[in-house]
Amino acid sequence: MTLVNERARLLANRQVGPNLFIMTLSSPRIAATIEPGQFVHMTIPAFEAHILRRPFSVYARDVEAGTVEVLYQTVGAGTAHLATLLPETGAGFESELIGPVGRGWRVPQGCARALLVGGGVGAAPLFMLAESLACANVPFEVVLGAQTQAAHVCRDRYDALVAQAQACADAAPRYATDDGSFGRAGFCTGLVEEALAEAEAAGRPYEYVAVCGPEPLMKIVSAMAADHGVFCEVSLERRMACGVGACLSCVVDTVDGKKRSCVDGPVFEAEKVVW
Amino acid sequence: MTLVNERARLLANRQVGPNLFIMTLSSPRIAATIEPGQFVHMTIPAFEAHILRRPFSVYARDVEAGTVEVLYQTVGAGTAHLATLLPETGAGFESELIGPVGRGWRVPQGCARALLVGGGVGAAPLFMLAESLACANVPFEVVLGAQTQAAHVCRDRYDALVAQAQACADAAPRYATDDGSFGRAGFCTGLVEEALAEAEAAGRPYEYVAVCGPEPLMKIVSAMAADHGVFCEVSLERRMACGVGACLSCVVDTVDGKKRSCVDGPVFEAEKVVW
Amino acid sequence: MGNLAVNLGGLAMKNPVTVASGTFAAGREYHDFFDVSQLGAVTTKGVSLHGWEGNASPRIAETPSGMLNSIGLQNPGVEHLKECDLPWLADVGATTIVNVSGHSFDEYVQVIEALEEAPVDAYEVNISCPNVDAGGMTIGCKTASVEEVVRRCREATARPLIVKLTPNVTDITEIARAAESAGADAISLINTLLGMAIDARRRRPVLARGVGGLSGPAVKPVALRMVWECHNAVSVPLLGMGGICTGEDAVEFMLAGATAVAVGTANFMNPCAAIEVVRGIEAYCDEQRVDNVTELIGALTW
Amino acid sequence: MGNLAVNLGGLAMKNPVTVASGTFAAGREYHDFFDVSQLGAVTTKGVSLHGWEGNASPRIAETPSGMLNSIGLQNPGVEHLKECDLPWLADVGATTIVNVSGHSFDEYVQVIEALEEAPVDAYEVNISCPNVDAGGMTIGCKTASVEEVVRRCREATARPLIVKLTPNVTDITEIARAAESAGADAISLINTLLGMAIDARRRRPVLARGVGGLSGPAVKPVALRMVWECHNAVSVPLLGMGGICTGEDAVEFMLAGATAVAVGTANFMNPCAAIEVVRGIEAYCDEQRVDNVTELIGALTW
Ligand SMILES: Cc1cc2nc3c(=O)[nH]c(=O)nc-3n(C[C@H](O)[C@H](O)[C@H](O)COP(=O)(O)OP(=O)(O)OC[C@H]3O[C@@H](n4cnc5c(N)ncnc54)[C@H](O)[C@@H]3O)c2cc1C
Ligand SMILES: Cc1cc2nc3c(=O)[nH]c(=O)nc-3n(C[C@H](O)[C@H](O)[C@H](O)COP(=O)(O)OP(=O)(O)OC[C@H]3O[C@@H](n4cnc5c(N)ncnc54)[C@H](O)[C@@H]3O)c2cc1C
Ligand SMILES: Cc1cc2nc3c(=O)[nH]c(=O)nc-3n(C[C@H](O)[C@H](O)[C@H](O)COP(=O)(O)O)c2cc1C
Ligand SMILES: Cc1cc2nc3c(=O)[nH]c(=O)nc-3n(C[C@H](O)[C@H](O)[C@H](O)COP(=O)(O)O)c2cc1C
Ligand code: FES
Ligand code: FES
Repeated sequence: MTLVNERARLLANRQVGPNLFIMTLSSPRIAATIEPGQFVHMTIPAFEAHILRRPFSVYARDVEAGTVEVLYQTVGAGTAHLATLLPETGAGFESELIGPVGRGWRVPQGCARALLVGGGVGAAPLFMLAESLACANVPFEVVLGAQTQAAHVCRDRYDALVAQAQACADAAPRYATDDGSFGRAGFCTGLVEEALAEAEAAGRPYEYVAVCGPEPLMKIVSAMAADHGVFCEVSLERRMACGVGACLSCVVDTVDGKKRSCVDGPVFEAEKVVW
Repeated sequence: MTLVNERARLLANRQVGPNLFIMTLSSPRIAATIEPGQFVHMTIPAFEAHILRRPFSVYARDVEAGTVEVLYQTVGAGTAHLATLLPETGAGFESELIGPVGRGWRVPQGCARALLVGGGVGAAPLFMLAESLACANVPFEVVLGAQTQAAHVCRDRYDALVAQAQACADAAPRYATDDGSFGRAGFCTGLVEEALAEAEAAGRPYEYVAVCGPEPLMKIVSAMAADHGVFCEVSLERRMACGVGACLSCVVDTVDGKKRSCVDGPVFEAEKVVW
Repeated sequence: MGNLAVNLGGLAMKNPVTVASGTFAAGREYHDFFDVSQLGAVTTKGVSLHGWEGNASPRIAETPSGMLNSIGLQNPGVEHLKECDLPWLADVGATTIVNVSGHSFDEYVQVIEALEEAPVDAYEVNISCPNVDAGGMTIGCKTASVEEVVRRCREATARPLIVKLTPNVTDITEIARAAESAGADAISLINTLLGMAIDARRRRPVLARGVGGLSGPAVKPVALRMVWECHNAVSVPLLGMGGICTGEDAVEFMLAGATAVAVGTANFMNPCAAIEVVRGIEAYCDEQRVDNVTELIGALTW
Repeated sequence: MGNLAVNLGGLAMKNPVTVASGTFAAGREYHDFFDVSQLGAVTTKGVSLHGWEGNASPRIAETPSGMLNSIGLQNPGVEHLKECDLPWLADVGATTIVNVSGHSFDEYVQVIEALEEAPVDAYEVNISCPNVDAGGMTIGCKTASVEEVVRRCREATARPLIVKLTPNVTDITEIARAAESAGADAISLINTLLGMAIDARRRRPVLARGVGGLSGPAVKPVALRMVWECHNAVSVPLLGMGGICTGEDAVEFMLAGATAVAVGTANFMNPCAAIEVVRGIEAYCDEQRVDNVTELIGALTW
């Protein structure tokens, strides 16, 4: 898996929810090779005093169009600035992406059933995984949590994918919102526990859980998966300088010592993580 | 003369010659009050690591439209970046201008005849002076030098102004180019010497010379004016930090000691300058 | 709205914000933009006894997120300050800190003596000046010369005495302690970091003098670190500066241990920067429910 | 095309560009982007005898035109370097500088001894490490400890010995002279400036460790000034670094007196930065008709 540093044009950049945006970038080489769970390390255009790149997971890609989509939330200076960029402008429309970076989701060989849990923008890095499970005819279920109904910006795509996926049959995605405006009220961990229990009760336990979202969510879901004896992976976010494994700024404590989340992760086996 | 710091939208920004651009900014308060020879001190949008403003003379203004025009040459990072900005873009189209800054041209009361000498982009800060002389019915002549014909970007405006100005009669602007592609070949100092001599010979000597351009040009023309006993002013450019007279970064050596070019100038009596 | 008043070693300030000496002249140049008496204090450009010419031009260079200056303390002398600037500042009702320079220990004292009858609220003694009685080295770099100059200034006045430190030292706390022990009422930091800019094509330094002082956002991390170190080393209050552009920057300095802050280079970026910093601190206090801004001083937790 | 080769105190480099230790691992991570053997040298991450864990996270913070790091010299130890990295570097044909760290004078020597049989072209001794045999102070801040550690490393090897200085000192020339007199073949500078970043809302330092090292474009003026000062103080060649992003930046360091340069933080901004600096120097030499890049060393005029 060779890394490239690809000049990418910003083709679209639109608001899709509260503080949530989707940008589309033309980046054919990365679009062609990126795997579920990997990310791109991106320069923010016209932002010269902020010298570091920003890491973003790829939400979706279109190999033929040579594009990648990133779902992002405005949390600080860089993402706020990104949100102001218009695709058609002369200045500031071009970025550079290093990618595909990191170790993505590793669904065990022959996995018979999988559970995908996404909190907030964590729904995005799981979507390509869902697509590849659907493609491989692996049954999977989806639990997504967000603060409000409006923040469930990936819902249409997940609903459509699951509806089409033969292996998923009638298992529509389960949704939770913190404010109760859509689906289950409260955190999505309740839905996860239910899903785990139901699957077990039905004699078709999950063989894989993938979680992406806020660290507390990932920690709780990891513990639930461990209780049910299900192999679980999590995607960890750390501040990154190089994004290629050279600087050791992004280390994660694991039972095997400190690991670089950029290239040894971002996806780690939940059991190995020292929370 | 009160200074303001005015938020200004970039309304137009177009190339007009080799490395030469004209930008139009909406800045009604400055447009209403700026006088010939004064300048604005401008932030360069989307250029955050370059913390200092850039000083630019105002080439023309439209009080009713509330706009100012700046003719600029790309010489370094800031002007090169400016040239990439498109007016209609979401990011980077807004700037802040401090203005009107400085002491402009001070044509002596009752001046019967003036000579304006501009080299390169130095033609721009003289145009508002030409307009005000035309308006006051003071006869004036214009000598402009540039590297090539294409670099004589103010020509149309000067020609039109002089053609309309009653007091100027038939004294069309004189042009020189370094490469001989238009008007007199070589530096414009030859034309200046001729104009001074002719005016003297005709018994209608100049009573005022205004020069703006590269320092060597201003120095030579100052000396010529002094030889002919004509009062002369020059507009000096220095690197500026504050642009309001506070930091002492822009000082000019004069016979009266060090003076701040931003507020004691940029226009100085040529005699007072220690070159 | 929370209470913004602070006391900087005996100097009562209505809010924690002053300007960095040399970036604001004596305030008049910025009065078109806002009423400078609204600041906690106005700090004037460094003044010497008879006035100095300063260095040759070019005197400034832009650097990444910063600038270099080699103004060289050009100033018209203390008499001019007394005649023109201090009466104006008193007139508009500004709290006034005068930044004091000298070529010798005696000159510092003479400047202070000349100002004792004038409307001055505090002195800031700039000991970052090279070429003084300390063998060619900046006096601010050695504890012995720091103690000597501060002691002598202390004897010359009962007014609040702020001592301004240079960051170009191995151990800022050693210098801060020397200043405190010699009688400083407060310590201000940082002055500029010594730097250089080169024009590759012309193969020359950009500044006529070669080297100059680095200031602006680029130096903020160094300034914050030194404020934090001094906060843990001395008990006199600190006036923090170095790259402050926003209210949030100012709050960072206060959390690191500053009682008050100064806005310098940012004035060049935005002539309203200093007053916007005041408003930004106010907004922070409102948002974070801080009743009294003094709660922020040194309130960094780990 | 001009000749780009330089000799850094006995180390032959095909061009003047290496990478700054700790920003490039041992080169492998950047080999996807360009052939790292095209660099004048690859400088590896600091290595200690048995490996260190480094500091807690977060370890980095972005600052205006710069960044802070508190990696804390995490490394797997010299044996790992010998087994995994040095053979790879030899394989791709890279010129290799190993950056050496230690918690004690002995450890520095032990690391060098462990490497004497390995394919290493030069050592860079990082004396900016805190908590070594020098009473809590960074050893690089005192001439006595600098002399001691350099002398002992010198006795341990005949290979080119580069000594890397910390900029957090009052007088860099004093330290450079101490290193030279104790046997350094070359001096590299600058390491990072000590700085701090604070999160105003959380009222905490951004870095888990509180303070960290400032690097990137923001520090370039300080680095250039120190290279220039050392160029005038010592006669051994200098390896200049601090904020270099482009060929023009590199030329500025050479004009100030550097024989070679290192690209550090810029690698994070652009993974091809180091090789682009080589090409940028080449382009400068072509444009300016410089036949031999060594003509640029210290060629600053006033
Ligand atoms: C592998 C990976 C994949 C990611 N994918 C996505 C994604 O698909 N969509 C998305 O919106 N965000 C994603 N992030 C997070 C994203 O990188 C940060 O939100 C972004 O860098 C913040 O930049 P900023 O300038 O807006 O914030 P800053 O002003 O730099 O910081 C604002 C806040 O964000 C935190 N932060 C900054 N950088 C990171 C980081 N790298 N990781 C975690 N927290 C950080 C800071 O601690 C601070 O509290 C991902 C992060 C990683 C490491
Ligand atoms: C009162 C005044 C009026 C001006 N009016 C105009 C104008 O109408 N049109 C125009 O094109 N330019 C004008 N200039 C010059 C303009 O300010 C500079 O060209 C501009 O600041 C360069 O910015 P930069 O980032 O492109 O160059 P930089 O990268 O900062 O520098 C490039 C080169 O320009 C020189 N330079 C930088 N700033 C100045 C400055 N303030 N004065 C002189 N030289 C400088 C530098 O020495 C360097 O050699 C004026 C300058 C002053 C002081
Ligand atoms: C142009 C300029 C002139 C300065 N003159 C003085 C001075 O006269 N006396 C002084 O103590 N500090 C002087 N300084 C230093 C500032 O007061 C301040 O300590 C430094 O710039 C750091 O703050 P900043 O980053 O906010 O500018 C000057 C700084 C600049 C940029
Ligand atoms: C993440 C990081 C890790 C570093 N690790 C080391 C190191 O192990 N040994 C060392 O001597 N210097 C280390 N440095 C300092 C750099 O080698 C260099 O001296 C400094 O960053 C200045 O150069 P720059 O501005 O180009 O980055 C490190 C710097 C960074 C940013
Ligand atoms: S970001 Fe540099 S090692 Fe991970
Ligand atoms: S630019 Fe500050 S005094 Fe002129």
